[in-house]
Amino acid sequence: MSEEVIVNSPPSAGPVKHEDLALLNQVAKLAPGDSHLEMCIQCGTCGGSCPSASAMDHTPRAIFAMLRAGMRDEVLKSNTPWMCVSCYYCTVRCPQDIHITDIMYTLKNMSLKSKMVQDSTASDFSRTFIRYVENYGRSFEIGLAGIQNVTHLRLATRLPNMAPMALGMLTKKGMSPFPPKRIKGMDGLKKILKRAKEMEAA
Amino acid sequence: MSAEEKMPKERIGVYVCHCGSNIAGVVNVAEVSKWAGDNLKDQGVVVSRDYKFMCSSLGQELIQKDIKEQKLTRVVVAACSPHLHEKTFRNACKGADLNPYLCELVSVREQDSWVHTDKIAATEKAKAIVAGGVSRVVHHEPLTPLKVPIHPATLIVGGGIAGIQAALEIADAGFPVYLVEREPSIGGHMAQFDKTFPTLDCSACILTPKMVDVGNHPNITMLTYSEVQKVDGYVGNFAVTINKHARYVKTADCTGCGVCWEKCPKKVIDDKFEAGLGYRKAVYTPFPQAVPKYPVIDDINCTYFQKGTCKACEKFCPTNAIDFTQKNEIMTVEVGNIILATGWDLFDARRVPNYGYGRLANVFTNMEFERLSNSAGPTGGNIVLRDGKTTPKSVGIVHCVGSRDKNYNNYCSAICCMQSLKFAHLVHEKTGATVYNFYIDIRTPAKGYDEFYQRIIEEGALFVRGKVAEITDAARNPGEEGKLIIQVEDTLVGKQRRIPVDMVILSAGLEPRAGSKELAKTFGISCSADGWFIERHPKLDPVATMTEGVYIAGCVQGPKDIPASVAQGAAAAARILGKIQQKEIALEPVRATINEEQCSGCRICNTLCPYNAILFHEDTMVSEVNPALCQGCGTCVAGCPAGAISGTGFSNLQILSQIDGLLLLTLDKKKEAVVA
Amino acid sequence: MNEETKPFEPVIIGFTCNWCSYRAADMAGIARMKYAPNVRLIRLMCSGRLDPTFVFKAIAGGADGVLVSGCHPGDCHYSTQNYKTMRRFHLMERVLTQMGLEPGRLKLLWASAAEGQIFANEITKFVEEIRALGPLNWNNSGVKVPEVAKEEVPA
Amino acid sequence: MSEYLFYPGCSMESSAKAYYHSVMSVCKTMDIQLKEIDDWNCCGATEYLSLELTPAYALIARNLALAEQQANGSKTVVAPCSACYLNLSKADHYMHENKAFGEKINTALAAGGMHYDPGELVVRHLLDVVINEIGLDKIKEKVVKPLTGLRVAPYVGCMLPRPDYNNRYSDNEHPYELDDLMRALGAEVIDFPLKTACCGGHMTQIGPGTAFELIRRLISSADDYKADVLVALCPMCQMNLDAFQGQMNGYFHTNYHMPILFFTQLMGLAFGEKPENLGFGSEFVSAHEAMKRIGIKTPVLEPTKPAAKKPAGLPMPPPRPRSGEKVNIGSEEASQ
Repeated sequence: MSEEVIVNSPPSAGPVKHEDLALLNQVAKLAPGDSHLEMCIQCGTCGGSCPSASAMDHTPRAIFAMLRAGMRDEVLKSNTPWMCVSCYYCTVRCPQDIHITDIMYTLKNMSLKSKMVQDSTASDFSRTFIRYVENYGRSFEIGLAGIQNVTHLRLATRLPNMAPMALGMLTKKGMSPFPPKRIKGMDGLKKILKRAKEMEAA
Repeated sequence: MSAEEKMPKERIGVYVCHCGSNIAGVVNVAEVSKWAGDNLKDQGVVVSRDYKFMCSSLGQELIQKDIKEQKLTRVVVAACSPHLHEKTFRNACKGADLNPYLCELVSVREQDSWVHTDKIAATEKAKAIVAGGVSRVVHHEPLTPLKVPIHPATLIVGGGIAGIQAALEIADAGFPVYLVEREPSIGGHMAQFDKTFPTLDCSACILTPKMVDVGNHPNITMLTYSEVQKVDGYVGNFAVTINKHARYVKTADCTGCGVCWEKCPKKVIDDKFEAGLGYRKAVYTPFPQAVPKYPVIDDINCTYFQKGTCKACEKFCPTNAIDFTQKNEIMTVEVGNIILATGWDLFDARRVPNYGYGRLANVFTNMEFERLSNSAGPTGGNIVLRDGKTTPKSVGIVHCVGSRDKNYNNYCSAICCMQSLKFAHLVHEKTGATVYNFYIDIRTPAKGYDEFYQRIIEEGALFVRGKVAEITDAARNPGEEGKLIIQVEDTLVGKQRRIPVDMVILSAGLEPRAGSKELAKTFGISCSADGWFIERHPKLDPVATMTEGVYIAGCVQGPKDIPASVAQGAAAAARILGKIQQKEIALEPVRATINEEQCSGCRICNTLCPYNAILFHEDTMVSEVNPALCQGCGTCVAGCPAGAISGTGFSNLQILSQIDGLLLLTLDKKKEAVVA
Repeated sequence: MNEETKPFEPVIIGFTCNWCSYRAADMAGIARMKYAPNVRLIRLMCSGRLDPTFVFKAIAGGADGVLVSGCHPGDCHYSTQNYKTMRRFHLMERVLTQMGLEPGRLKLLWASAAEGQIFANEITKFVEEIRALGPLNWNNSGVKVPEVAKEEVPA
Repeated sequence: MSEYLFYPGCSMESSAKAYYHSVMSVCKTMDIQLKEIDDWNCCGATEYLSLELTPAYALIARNLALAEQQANGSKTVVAPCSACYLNLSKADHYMHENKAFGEKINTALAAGGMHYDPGELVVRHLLDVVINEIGLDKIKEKVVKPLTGLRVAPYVGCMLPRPDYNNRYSDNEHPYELDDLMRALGAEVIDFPLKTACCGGHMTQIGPGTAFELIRRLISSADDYKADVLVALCPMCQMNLDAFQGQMNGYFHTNYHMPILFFTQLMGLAFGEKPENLGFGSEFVSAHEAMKRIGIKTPVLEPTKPAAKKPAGLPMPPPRPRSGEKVNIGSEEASQ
């Protein structure tokens, strides 16, 4: 079994390492609460429900099958979790009560840890977003949009001109172009996040 | 501790069963029997053996031989649960002229070897259990079972195909049957179907003859439009109270001519027989071939009962059979046995919001489709959209609706796959429409079923493996305008698909009848967490229940198709006929008795008894138990402050000694501990 | 056997009714569900048969805990008898507590014939609770109780 | 007078000022006291969870800890933003369900000298409070300017009805709370099939193509039903559907004009508040035209649905919705 080779998987995957056959359970354990991931019957309710399935290179169901098969790299390189919009349709419809949305978060965490993220658009956005939160305690939508479009020109070009909107943000919505005011308990928050990160790393 | 000082007065044989490796695999049976032989001498154990299969004829002969040669006066068998083989070993003793009630079967399988892995602990536990049995059996008394005559009549609840089959079997054998049906006619769900899988013969064609037979059978008393209210008594002698709803039609005079429902001005949506897809009148028979043929007036919808005027039916009835003054009639019947065949309810597809049933006009349920495709149905068998005229060009059939889903029912409804395949065929045959089947797994296990599946594939039905995620009318492109879009992951392709169709059929699953838990309570049987009734043994005794004299047949026991329901109906009938032939039945002689000397006449026990089996003699100021009514629960025994009541078969002495036995080892150990 | 070196293995006497809880135990067996081997069951026709004496006797006889189980309230095979069990149980609990017994050593468990899993889980849980309580150390009341027991045993 | 702890969330002070003002206004009318949690921080939206689990939950839990400290009287935290609402209740749910996890998060909080006892607080969305605490009858009483003639598409979005840990809403996919509220305000409510479909969430920043498609579905469906306005109850939804509607139109060469308002803005109007005090005018897709109708007494229009779903004149009875949605069924006199 430790010599089993997954057909159709890039040579990079190579023979399945034994521990990989436990991959599914590893993932299941990482989610908070009982995710029931091991209960998947491959019915495809999730893939059928997903509003962004068309943008995913594997449907969630396929991802779960790949987890069972221990195809760690393929899963962690997949853009599937990054395309998740957290609509929770799959979660409430799943006949096996699998907490799919939470699993997607877990997979994002794992792929970042293992540095296997292919297209960093999504993760960079998350990072930028969080950079504000970690420094001010509050998020900053407009700066966010700005930075996102600068760091991802490719994306900006894909977009129709964002300028009028950004302008509108400032004028119509009366949003401030300056970062948010720091929260009073910033030091405390920083300490909390520091320890949390240490625990996460451990 | 309590009563074991003096010389053993009994000669006891102990027999430990290997049950192949079932017990021996975990419990060291040899050690147990040896231990019993050595350590329980003082209690009177004279032989102690272990044997591969105690329940085998050889094992039984072994016991009988010992009883004769060793002059055994008591027998303890350590094997499986008494619920499985108590009778077996009691009979073995009987065969050797030892009173069967002097034999005790203790369970070292269900409660030891099967549930434990630690061999040493399991062996210790087995010893304790045996010791318990030994010290208990010492205090057993020879008993004779109570014999009660069996009433030859049988009550069958539910006039569906299972009930009908059972009724005919018993009636044909020459015994009386009361067939109680809640609806105005017998026939059940099968009467609603169009065709039956896999043979596709017309449901009505094979059902109605049987219904007529029931209607004409001299031994069958049909009680339609009636419900069981109360069940008293016990196996052989049940007294069942039945509520016959007022029909408002004098069956003696009615000819079933049908003028009344032609003239009735009140149109009512028929939720039952037409599955909400058609109308009936306020006075009606569910369907033309109804048995009995007499209509009923449904007083909730009848204009006369609601507004006090109309009486059109009465005016036009040629035989003056209408009688608005009829009242519900409460009757009691005496029966010896009961069959419950109350069937199933359809899962309410409205509970699955993403399938849009109830919001989207052209999403139908399987029962609606049966009526739609039935030539006697509201559309005369034309498969059309809800507008009543458009024939669908494409139809999607969704499997597993409400089944195999933790959000609804976690079990497989067993019939949906075949039913859906049948639908695929009917749609294809009658409309030539493109048919999609959306399935998780196709399950076609019975005879001729998979061949049917092959045939449907051959006919060109399309199969998409994936549980449908949603059905919507929200079009995303012109191609989807005005259609129902079925959104699903085609799991074999690994891509999400949106398939526009004109009509969707939801194969909704089977559910236990609403109120099945109450029904179970009425008849004193248990039902599973789902609500299906629990059979005595899932494999070896599928139609009997834990309650003597109460049997189950058809979907009341779990989802099943027509052949299986018929088989169970017949099986239940056969079991009952066997009982009736015995003329009388032996009851466990587990009864309470009151010692007059000790009774202080406090009457506490009188109120404790749920069967009013304890009566108080004003003259002698003592209470007495009526053994015919006593069910042997023993609550009064435990409740009597004077300890004047003793429970046969479960006396204080027996149980206290069993406790001693069970703790024998422990005490020894504690002593050791103290010594050490 | 070197029992003394092993961790404390409590002995528990369990009373079941013939219709629900005993069958739950059977069900657990048939389904091969595993649970702690410390409980020894006694089958009564109904939990209503449970005479408080039995419990006293078990405790006095060296049991570290007692389990009383029956059909769910409302589902009693003898219609309402398990309600009486319930009342008696709480009474017993009080008496034994007054005699210096930890209330945790008694457990009341409702299990239907279908609830083998629940039965198994609850037993394992109970055994752990008793193990936590340690062996029943009932210094002098150990003498008192059997007397109570004796006098209630019909001659 | 009912008092609640209030967690506004970041967008309320930037992109969703209109929401903020209207919430304040209607709460005043409804006699709801909102006590803003002092020094609250961002809930991390859907972003932090994507990066690191523990810090993400710690970030959320800090707010719960603060709220618990500051709670005197009411233990209910009201959030007007669906994402904030979900994050707060999610953290509470998992910390409660999984003790070990709860302790883990609390160890992190301890670093900042904080602690939260899972299950201590009740997290609810404003809509839930309005419907279930104030009640539709009380709302009806407050209505002075019924929105008669205004066709409203009630849009609930994802994170309110799903996963709905405490079963607060009538349905995961077709909840009718918002519909009822809008009806109570006198508006004409369309049976919006995409009521709980996704607004695109953060995809506007990551995969605009995907996001625009999701936005288009919602807007076009609301348009099919001839809705005058689409009502949202989450700043993120409102932002996506409103601010990006222009880009979406450009992307698909369509020309939709669907004003996206917050449900509190319409409540405010119905309660007689001046539009300018409710943040009207700050929306990208102007609601001016649509709002003209209000105040002018127009007869209630017959609901004009797309032809496809006209079940008129059936030989068969129409399908009947779930009992929850009151549609009277029963019998009819036969026309002899």
